[in-house]
Amino acid sequence: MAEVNINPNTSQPNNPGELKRVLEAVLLSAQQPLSVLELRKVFVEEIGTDVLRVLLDELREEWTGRPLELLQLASGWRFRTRAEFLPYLERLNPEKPPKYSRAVLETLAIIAYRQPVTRGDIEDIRGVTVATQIIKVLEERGWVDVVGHRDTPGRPALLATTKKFLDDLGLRSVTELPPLEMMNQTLELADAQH
Amino acid sequence: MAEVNINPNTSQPNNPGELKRVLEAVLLSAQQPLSVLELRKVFVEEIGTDVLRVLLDELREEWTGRPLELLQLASGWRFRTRAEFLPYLERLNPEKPPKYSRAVLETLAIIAYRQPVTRGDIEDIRGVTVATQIIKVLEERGWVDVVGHRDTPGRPALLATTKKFLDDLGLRSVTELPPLEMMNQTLELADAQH
Amino acid sequence: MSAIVTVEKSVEPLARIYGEPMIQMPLDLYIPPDAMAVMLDAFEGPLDLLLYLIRKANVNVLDIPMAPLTVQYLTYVEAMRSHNLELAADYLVMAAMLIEIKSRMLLPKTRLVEGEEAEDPRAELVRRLIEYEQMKLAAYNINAMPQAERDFDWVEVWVEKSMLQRLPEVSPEDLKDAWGAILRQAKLHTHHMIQREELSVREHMGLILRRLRDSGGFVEFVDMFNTTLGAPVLVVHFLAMLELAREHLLEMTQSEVFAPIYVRLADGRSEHKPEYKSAE
Repeated sequence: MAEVNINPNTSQPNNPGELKRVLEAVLLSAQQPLSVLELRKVFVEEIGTDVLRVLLDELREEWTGRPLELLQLASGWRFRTRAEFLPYLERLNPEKPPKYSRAVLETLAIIAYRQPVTRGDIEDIRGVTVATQIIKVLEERGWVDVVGHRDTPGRPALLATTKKFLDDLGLRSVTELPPLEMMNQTLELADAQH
Repeated sequence: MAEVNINPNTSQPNNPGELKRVLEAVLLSAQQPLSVLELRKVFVEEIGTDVLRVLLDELREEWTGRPLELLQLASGWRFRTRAEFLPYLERLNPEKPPKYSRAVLETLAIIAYRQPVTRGDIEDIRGVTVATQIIKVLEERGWVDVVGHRDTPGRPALLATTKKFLDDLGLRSVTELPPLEMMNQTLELADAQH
Repeated sequence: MSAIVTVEKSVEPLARIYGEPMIQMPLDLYIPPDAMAVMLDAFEGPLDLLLYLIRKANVNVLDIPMAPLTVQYLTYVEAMRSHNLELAADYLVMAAMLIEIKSRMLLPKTRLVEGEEAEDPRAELVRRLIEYEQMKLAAYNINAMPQAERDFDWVEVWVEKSMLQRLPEVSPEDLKDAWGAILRQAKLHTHHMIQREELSVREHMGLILRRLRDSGGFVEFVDMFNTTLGAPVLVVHFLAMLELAREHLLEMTQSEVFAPIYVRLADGRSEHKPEYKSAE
């Protein structure tokens, strides 16, 4: 075990480096934010609030570019894992991913298979009004965008799927989507059975 | 709030430094020790077990002389505070965990060094009845559990120590327990002839 | 526990009885029953007590007059009746063992076979004492090791999961299923509604529109084709362009015969005004 020359009972650490190491140890193992008041309690000898604040600021600096960040919150100071590392943690304990509603999936399917289509086309096929929100969800995801306007009254926007859509679904081209022709047949077979 | 998208499929870190930062982030924020197998799951691209071990060893090195230490335990790798910082942590949380009685400690030692053992075995060695409460204390701590039953009348439960016991003592295996001391065999049991 | 026995240092009190340090152990086992009751609290059992007597007080446990020992243990058992009979039983068993050993040792030694010595009646007791002493020390050593929560804390840094935006995943199969649901709902049972060919044409229609949109004006016809993609792709691309023209989504212009053909979006958004009005 590496020796750290701190014997808390006899000799209070008195150089800023050692004080920071103590703060670091305390903050890294704390289960909740620690206020400056609480952090002062850690030391036997009195430490000025201003000194402590300087040390905390320095400590925050030291952690710049490292996987954790030291945050000053309303209730005190606390280390937090930086957001960019969350996907890795997520893979360790995967939660069930959220799902798109049926309306979103059907709209996406129509755009994918019949592109370029207008909102009116989608409504014709689905037989219901398509809420603006649904198109917006797909546009924000970067899966669908406007590629032109149909030369009809109102000049409706023509929607098509993007390259990102193909990338995210692991496809090279829309032609790699499950073919519909065969599907129609299986549908009919399924329908014929009942 | 900064949001991160869970789709880092595209940008996998590929230099040892970045990989170590990911390992560091994951190990610092994990809720239990992480095995090499689990740590490999963190990365999308395959990482060799040997490469991972080297990185973990380097990471452990990097933390030498700092307030935390990276330990390899029975169930995996985990960061802990170095023992010398405990007095500071205690001042923040003055509640001390309960100390175990001699009866509990002796029972634990017998289970650890002679496992798997039945309660009868423990009683033979200690020369006294083992109260149910003693076993219960160890089971509730998660240090001891029943691993089977001896094929003798009454089918007594066989007790053994758990991975958590080793983890909590910072050990990888029971073989890392302090070796049993060689006792002075001359017990001065005087010959009654004189 | 009312009494503490220090195991490792002989200079310290051997035991504390009623809080008073007991510096010297009685040299025999003639312990008054009331003191014995307290002693019992200090020891983990008869083996512990025996070890103590042997190691610390140098009492020769086997060199005790049998009669007084018996009397003493019986008196003691009487005293313990009100306390803890089970505990007393352990000591009684040990007393019986001591007496048995003692009596066997008093008998003349019998030679079993030539050269072989009879087993020392003390051997089993010695074995048990040593094993117990070993475990007692092991318990002490384990307790001296750094222990989670007592001597160190695990590090578990705060993870704010809400910072992770979790997006729904969609697979091509999901899209197929969605399409199936649409078909069922609309009761569309057309056999050959959409074909693969048509789909790839439709994809290229999107590609062409996007290309024209991004270029923001006229694109020369030949530039619309990437000849490295092979004939089938070129044909599909051309079909897509014709389809777009048929649907009035793009316009193709040529100022004179053999002059370059230009392609542009027909949505009137182009900065470059064509010479003629779009057909409408």
